[in-house]
This record gives sequence, C-alpha cells and structure tokens, in this order.
Amino acid sequence: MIRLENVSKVYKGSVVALRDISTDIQKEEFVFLVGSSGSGKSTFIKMLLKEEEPSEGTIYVAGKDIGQLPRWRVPYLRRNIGCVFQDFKLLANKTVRENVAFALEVIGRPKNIISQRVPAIIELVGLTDKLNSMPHELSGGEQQRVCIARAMVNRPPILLADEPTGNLDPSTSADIMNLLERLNESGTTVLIATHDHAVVDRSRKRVIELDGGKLVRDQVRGVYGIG
Amino acid sequence: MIRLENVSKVYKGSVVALRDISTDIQKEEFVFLVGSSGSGKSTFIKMLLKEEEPSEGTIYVAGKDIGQLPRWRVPYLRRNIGCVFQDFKLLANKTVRENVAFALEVIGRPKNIISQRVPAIIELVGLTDKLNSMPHELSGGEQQRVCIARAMVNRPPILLADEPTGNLDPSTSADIMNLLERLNESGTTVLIATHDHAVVDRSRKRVIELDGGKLVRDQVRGVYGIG
Amino acid sequence: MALRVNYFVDETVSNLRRNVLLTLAAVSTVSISLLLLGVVMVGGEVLTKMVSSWEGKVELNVFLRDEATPEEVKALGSQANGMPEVEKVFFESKEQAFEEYKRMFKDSPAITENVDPNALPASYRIKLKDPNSAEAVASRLQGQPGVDEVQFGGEAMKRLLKFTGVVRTILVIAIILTLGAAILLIANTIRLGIYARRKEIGIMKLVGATNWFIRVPFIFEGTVQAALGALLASALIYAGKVFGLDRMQDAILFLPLTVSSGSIIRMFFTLLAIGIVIGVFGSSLALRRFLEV
Amino acid sequence: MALRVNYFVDETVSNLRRNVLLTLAAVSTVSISLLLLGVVMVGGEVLTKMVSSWEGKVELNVFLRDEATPEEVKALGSQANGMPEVEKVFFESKEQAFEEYKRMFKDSPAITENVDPNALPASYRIKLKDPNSAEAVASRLQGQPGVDEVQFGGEAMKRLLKFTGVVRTILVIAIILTLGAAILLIANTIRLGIYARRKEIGIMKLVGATNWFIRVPFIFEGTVQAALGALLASALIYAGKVFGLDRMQDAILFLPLTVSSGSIIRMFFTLLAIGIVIGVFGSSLALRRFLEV
Ligand SMILES: Nc1ncnc2c1ncn2[C@@H]1O[C@H](COP(=O)(O)OP(=O)(O)OP(=O)(O)O)[C@@H](O)[C@H]1O
Ligand SMILES: Nc1ncnc2c1ncn2[C@@H]1O[C@H](COP(=O)(O)OP(=O)(O)OP(=O)(O)O)[C@@H](O)[C@H]1O
Ligand SMILES: [Mg+2]
Ligand SMILES: [Mg+2]
Repeated sequence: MIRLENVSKVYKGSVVALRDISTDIQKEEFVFLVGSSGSGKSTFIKMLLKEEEPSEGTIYVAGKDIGQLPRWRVPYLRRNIGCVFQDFKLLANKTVRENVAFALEVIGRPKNIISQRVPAIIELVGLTDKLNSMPHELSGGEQQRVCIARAMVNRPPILLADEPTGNLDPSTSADIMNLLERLNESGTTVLIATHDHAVVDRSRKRVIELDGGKLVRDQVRGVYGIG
Repeated sequence: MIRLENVSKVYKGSVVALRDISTDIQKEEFVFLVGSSGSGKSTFIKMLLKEEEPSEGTIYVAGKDIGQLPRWRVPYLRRNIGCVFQDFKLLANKTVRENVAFALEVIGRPKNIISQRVPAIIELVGLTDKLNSMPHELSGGEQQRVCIARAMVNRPPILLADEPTGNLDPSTSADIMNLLERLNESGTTVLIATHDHAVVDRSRKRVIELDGGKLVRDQVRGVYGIG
Repeated sequence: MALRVNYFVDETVSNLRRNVLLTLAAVSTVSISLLLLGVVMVGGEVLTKMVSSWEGKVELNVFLRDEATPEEVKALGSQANGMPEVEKVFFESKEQAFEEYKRMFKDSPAITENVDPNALPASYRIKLKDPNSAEAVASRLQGQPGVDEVQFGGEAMKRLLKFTGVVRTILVIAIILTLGAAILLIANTIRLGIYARRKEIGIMKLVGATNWFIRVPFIFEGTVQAALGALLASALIYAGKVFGLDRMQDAILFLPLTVSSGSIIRMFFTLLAIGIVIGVFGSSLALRRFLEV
Repeated sequence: MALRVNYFVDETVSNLRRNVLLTLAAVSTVSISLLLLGVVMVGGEVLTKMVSSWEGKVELNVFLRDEATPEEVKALGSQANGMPEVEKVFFESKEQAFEEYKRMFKDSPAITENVDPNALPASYRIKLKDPNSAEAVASRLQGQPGVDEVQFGGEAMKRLLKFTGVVRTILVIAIILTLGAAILLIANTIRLGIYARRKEIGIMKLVGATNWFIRVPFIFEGTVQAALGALLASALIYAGKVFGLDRMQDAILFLPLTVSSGSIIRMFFTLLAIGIVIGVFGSSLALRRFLEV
C-alpha cells in the first residue's frame, strides 16, 4: 500500500530530515512510527500526502509512484488518505460539524449522506455536545478529536495519524486507539506517528523507529523503547 | 502565590468549564493539574493570565486580586508569569532566537543581556542548531521546546505550562521535566497541566485533579491515576 | 453537480457573514473605487456634452459680394449643401445681417446709429459636422464666384477646438487613471483578504479539495462584493445627481450640467461589469500562489 | 529607552521585509490613493489659475458723455481709483476706442468704413479685484456727472461668474471626495494588514507586551509605507507634469496649463503629511480591537 525506496529528504537550509529510508507497508497493516523529537516522523507523513517532495528516492502509494503524479491528480491522492495532523489544521471559520463534513463535501457526497454520517462519527469521538462549536471554543484534546473524526469520516483506505493522542488523557486516548484499531480491522491501512509509550506498548503492533532521519528499527510486534 | 476562591467559569454558550474551584498554591510549590480532555485545565491557566475572566469568584496572584487589576497593568502581571501554551503561540514571523528574545525585549532588557541569555536557554532545551529557523521549519516537539524556552527566559516567579510534553518523546520529555524541576528549586512556582502519566508518576509532586470542571482531588505526593 | 452549487452558495454566504471585517473592507474598497470611476464617467459625459455644444456653435461665414447675381448665390448655396462635411446652410440677407448687428450692439446705440443698413454684406452661415474641417471647407469656397470672403472664426476658433481637444484628452486620461486605480485597489484588497485566509486554503488542499472547489466560493464572494460595491457606488452617484447636479442645474440654466437617469443606469451596469471582472480575475490570480500546496 | 528605539526600528524593518505582500499592498494602495488626490490637487490648481485668468478679463466700461468736462472726467477717474473694490483704471479716449473697434472688425471692412471715428465714446475701463462686485461698483458710478452709461458685461459676465463659481464648487467637492476616498482606502488596507496579523498581536499581549510596545512598530511601519507611497505618487505626478502637461502646454500656449515644480514639491509634502496622518491614526484605530486580549 505504501512503499518507500531510498527516500531522503533535505529541507532548504541543508537540514537532513530523512536519510535513505526504504520500507514497505502492506494493505491493512497497522504500523507505529516512533522516534525522538525531530527524528523525521512528520516529514515521513507529509511526503505520503505530497505536502513535501522527497529530495531523493521514490514513494509508491497504492502502487503508484506519487512523484509522477500530475499536479491536478494530487487532490485525488489525498482523498484516499485520511490524515490527523500534528497541529490539527482545523478550518477556523467552520463549526465542528462543518469541519468534519468538509471531507465529504470535497468528494461530492450528497447532503443526506453527510447529515447522517457526520454526527455519527462525531459521536464516536465523544463530541456530540460540541457539534456547533467553533474550533477556538474547544479544548486542545477536543480539537484533536475533531481532526481524528475528519480523517476517518470518508472511510479512506489509508489513515495517517501524526501524534493523534498528544493532547488526550490516557482514557480518552485508549478509546481513540480502539477506534483506530477497529478501523484497521475493517480494512484501513493505519500509520501512527507517536511518542506515547503506553499506546505503543499496549497494542503490540509493527513498530518502525526513526533516529536522526535514519530507519533504525522495524519490528513486527514491537514496543516503544527498544527494551 | 496563587489562590482561587470559589471560582467558576461559564463560557458563552453556557459551557461550564470550571465549577466553584477553591485552592491555594504556595510560593515555590510544584503542582500538577490533571484531568481528562475538556475538564478545564487550560481554562484554569488562562484565567491566571487574565486571558479569560472568571464568571464568579476571585483569583489572587502574588497576593493581588487580579480581577481588580486595571487593564493597563495586565502586561505587568503577565511578565511575572512564564507560560507554555498548549498550542505554542509562537510568533510566526520571528526566528527561534527572536521568539525567545521577545520575552526579554518586552520587559526592556538591554541587548547584551538578551544576546547572552537567549542562546543559553535555547541550548538548555536542545535547539542550538535551530537558532535561526522560523517556527514553520520546526518539528512539533521543537516548537514546543521553543515555547518552553520563551516561558523561562526571563526567570519569572511563576511558570504555567499547559501540556508541555504533549509533543515530546519520553526522553526529551524527561529532560524538560528535569529543567522545570531545577527551575522550581531555584525558586519558581510551577504549575503544569498534563496528561502525561509517566511524568506525573515519576515526580511525585502535588496533584490537583479536575473532572468536568470540579476539583475532585488535591493530593500532596500524587500520581496521575487515583490508584 | 446540483449539490455542489448548493454547497458553493452556502459556503459563499457563510464566508461573507463570518469574515465580516473582510467583507466590509472589500465592499467599501470596491464601492469607493467604483464611485471615483463613476464620478469621472458621469463628469466626462457632462463635460463632453458641454464641449460638443460649444463646438456646435462654430460656423463658417461666407460673405457675398454685393454684386453677386442671384444665380451665383443660389449655385453657391447648393454647392455648400452638397459638401459632405457640411451639416446645414443658412442664408443671411443684408437686412438680417443689420438686424443681427443691431442686436449685438444694442447697448451702444452710438455705434449702430452711424451704420448704413446696407453696409453689411449678405452671407451664408454654414454649420459643419466636424468643426475641425472648417479650414478645408473655407479654402474650397474661397475662390467661388460671388464670394467676397470666407471667415471661420480664425484664431479664436482654432483655440476653441484646441481647448476642447485638450478637454477630451484629459477626460480619456482621467478615465484610464481611475480605471487603473480601481483595478489595482480592488485587486489589492482581494489579495489581502485571501492572504488573511491563506492557512484555510492550505488546509482545504491537504484535505483533498481541488483548486476549483476552493476557487469557486472565492469567485462567488468576489462577485457578490463587487455587485454590492457597484450598487453602493451607483446609489451614491445617483444621490449626487439628485441633490447636487440637479440643484446646480436649477441655479445655472445655461450650462448643460445634467445627466439622465438612463445614463446612470447604464453606468451602474458598466460599474457592475467592471467590478465583477476585477473581482473574478483578481481573486483567481491572488489565489494562485496560495493554491500551490 | 534608547534601547527600545533600537528594537522598534529593527522590528519595523523586519516586519516590512518579512511581510512583503502586506508591504507591497499598503505602499501601492497609499500611492494610488495619494496619486488620485495629488492629480485632483494639481488639476485644481491649474483650473483655478485658468478660471482666475478668465475672471481677470472681466471689466467695467464707464462710457463718458461727449459733453463731459475734463474736470468731471478726472474726478470720475480718481473716484474710481479710490474705491476699495477697484484694482486698476484705464482711460480709453475716443480715438483709442475707434482703433479698438477697427481691430475688432478688421475682417469686415464694410462695417468700419461706414463709421464716423467720432461716433464711439471715450470710456474708463475698470478692472476689479473681485469680479463679483461689478454690479455694486457699476450702480455707484452710474449717476456720476459726465457718465453716460456703465456696462459690466451684463448677462454674459454673470454667466461667466456663475460658471467659474460652479467650477470652484466642483473642485472643492472633488478634493473632499478624493481625500475621503484616500482616507478610507488607506485605512482599509491598514486594517486588513493588521487583521492578517491579529494572531501575532494576541500572542504578544499574552507574553506581556504593553499596547504601546505593540503599537509603535505598526505606527512606524505605517509611516514608512505612507512616506514611500507619497514619494511614489509625487514622482508619478512629476512625470505626468514633465511628459504630459508641459508637452500639452507647448501645443496650446494660450491656456495656462502649467504647474511649477515648486507646487509639486509643496504637494509632495502635503501628500506626505496626509499619508502619515492616515497611516498613524489608521493603524492605531485598527489595532484597538485586536489589542483587547
Ligand atoms: N520546513 C522545514 N524546513 C526546514 N527544516 C525542517 C522543516 N520541517 C522540518 N524540519 C526539520 O526536519 C527535522 C524533522 O522534522 P519532523 O517534523 O519530521 O520531526 P518529527 O519526527 O515529526 O518531530 P516531532 O516528534 O517533534 O514532531 C527537524 O529537525 C526539523 O527541524
Ligand atoms: N472559548 C470557549 N468557548 C466555549 N467553550 C469553551 C471555550 N474554551 C473552552 N471551552 C470549553 O470548556 C471546557 C474546558 O476546556 P479546557 O480547554 O479548559 O479543557 P482542558 O482541560 O484544557 O482540555 P484538554 O486536556 O483537552 O486541553 C471544554 O468543554 C471546552 O469545550
Ligand atoms: Mg512531528
Ligand atoms: Mg487544554
């Protein structure tokens, strides 16, 4: 589903964020991406979305070399990838409901489907009473959950989540992880970049670890720390 | 140093964020504020900064009722409180160095002090090689550390930190906590709102827990969960 | 697709409502810019009318010899009438000329009393389609039998024509200048409005929106703002006509200081069209650099 | 405090550099708005000069009786000279009047040949300081010994004065309109620029900045933008004078279509002052609502 071949990323200013990464994530896999602060996790995710271009190497998503993708096809790539951004990226001028609905509007879903699926997914992340709030009226964790709802609402084949539990307490965080695991069971490929010890250790899924931009570990049923 | 007397906060839209909170934080104390997502931790911190006004009750900071503070005195209150914001609040148009320096410019520190203290504190949070980067060129954890450096640089008597390790890996996070503890030892009153199990449990400091806006626990040497 | 239109309309309305400051700024800039443009256009119309009426007063005087035979006079008249540059030909007999002369000097009887009614020659007064052809027509008539002398206002008329020429040039410059200013000012405001929302645009792209999906609401928004601006500008100009021009007109009847309501309606549609074109192009262009995510 | 100034200057420079789009938008809006204002001001100066020169041609003609004694004539002359409204008095003898008459009708010898050189009366031609006082002066001179009749252009002059009055009114309206437009347009742009940075302002306040600490760089910034805008506008107007007006002037010498470089320099300082005042007030006002954190 996702394949990287010798991918490197050097930001202008000669910051090497990723060095010669090769890896392969199968369809319906559930993978954690761990590594210390600045090790390149978000860069990894941004490149899958074509938000950043790799400096070297090739990235395949769903079998296609996304480096070759013409500009106008990029939105269609992104519609197949739900993404929870580290900084949420909610639309400040839209309510919770509208933010989540936006992912469906974009792909042209009819109104009745939208008005049915949006409240359902918002209920799943526990924000039914915030349906009509604006993002700035939400707590950090609530914003994060809206972002998770938006990433899942159109049932994408791939879900990327960058630090999806960074602003959540352990119990809410466990709920969200359950949600993601269920999503994975229903066929979605899930990639989660995280620092959360507890989350990684409990799930016992495949763990890819980055260190200073290098892939230093790829373990099938891993834990957060090497131990 | 910080005293709340029967403080309640109702946001417009009748969201009750805090209900009748009374508590007292002594000078040089180190306190964790925990609670699930949306329980009112950030609201608590925002009221200490006078970013939000309580709907009821009185808040004293350094012995003064900040509800009585005239508008033009508010900046002087804030200069005595370093704050790590949950959403960082870095100035997007300034480099890392300038962002940290800003907290000193504001209080009119001379240039030589600024140019000496800023790189020192940035080294403490491990970002010496990012001195001249812009915030959007930093990873999430790096931004968070810049925010921490800015909150500490002018050695304020009070330091508030809202989820300061949410985007940090466990080892960086431990470094930052050590830093905050040292700061506390040198006389700063520290209040940290956090979800981070590990951090709270390891420190064994006073823990205040909020639940649905109510103060449900105030424990001298507490852990994250009640257990 | 019908659903899309629905979304676009909702989106446009909510953008206009939720970014009140941006909406107000855009509408006021558009209306001020178009107001200036409209004032120049209306003023230009008034001035052009005035200038044309001055030019319309320019005439050629073909003085006839006293000895000219009636046949010569008639032939001359039909020759003048046949010229393509000529609009109208009047004949002024010796008697009419004297009457006119007396009218001119009615305040100075001393002057008229001493003039022999027969002293003044008969003449053809020729009105031209384009006063600039006066010299050419004059030289063609000059040598004809029966013609004593052809006068065409000489220096004074040349000056008048140069002056009206200058007025017309200045008007064209003024219209170009205000149109250019309106385009730049409106484009600037649109760009700033989009700049203030650049983050939102980036987010929309990352969530999978196509450029058109993002662009359409902005274009709708620009259109609505342009329409409101044009309406406001036209209303102000109409008020200016009713409370300003029309009252002045009452005070000085001799100047054609007037605009018809019809031409204000025409101006409204012109402003509307200009505003919408700038709005649509401006927002499309301004969006470009923020859509590259 | 010296250190502060340093900070403010650095901050201003880096804001101008790092928000290129905002800087460009502000400078271009300021220069376009001030350009329009400047053009109206310069155009107003030219027109006023033109109109004054027309008004300057208005004269009173005091025709003297042929029987008037030299003493009466002299007394009349000094009376006229003594009147506060009068600027200058010329005497025109019967001979001069005839010469003038011949000059006027030099193209129609038929008319002059029949006039007795003595038929035309001698007269005083009186130039007034303010042509509007003509009627009053005329009525005071009317009954004086030796005076036959006082003419003051009558209807035609009244019309001219009404016309020049209309021109002046329109000029005042044009200046008020463009000044108002400039104020609103510049204020709008400033407000949008500040709106785009509202988040930064909120952050600064939360970190302990006083309102003045935040305001000063914005005010400096507004001042620099206003100065650049005024400079650009003045340069364009100067170019317009050199390549436009001065060339037109060469083509039509009879119209005083000219502006001195001095008055362009004066205009630059006026525009600069207006720009800075709007910039400073505009940014202070626009900041207010974002400073309430
Ligand atoms: N736009 C950019 N320009 C320059 N350098 C960048 C840019 N974005 C990221 N970097 C640098 O690349 C490195 C990797 O960043 P990345 O955001 O991928 O880290 P991360 O693993 O997500 O870290 P964190 O856990 O703190 O979010 C960092 O050192 C960062 O400073
Ligand atoms: N500006 C606001 N307007 C309306 N409601 C608000 C506003 N800010 C916060 N709230 C609500 O108040 C409650 C408490 O919010 P607060 O941000 O204090 O929570 P928190 O404890 O910091 O949560 P988290 O751990 O998710 O950051 C939440 O339900 C939130 O939706
Ligand atoms: Mg990251
Ligand atoms: Mg919070």
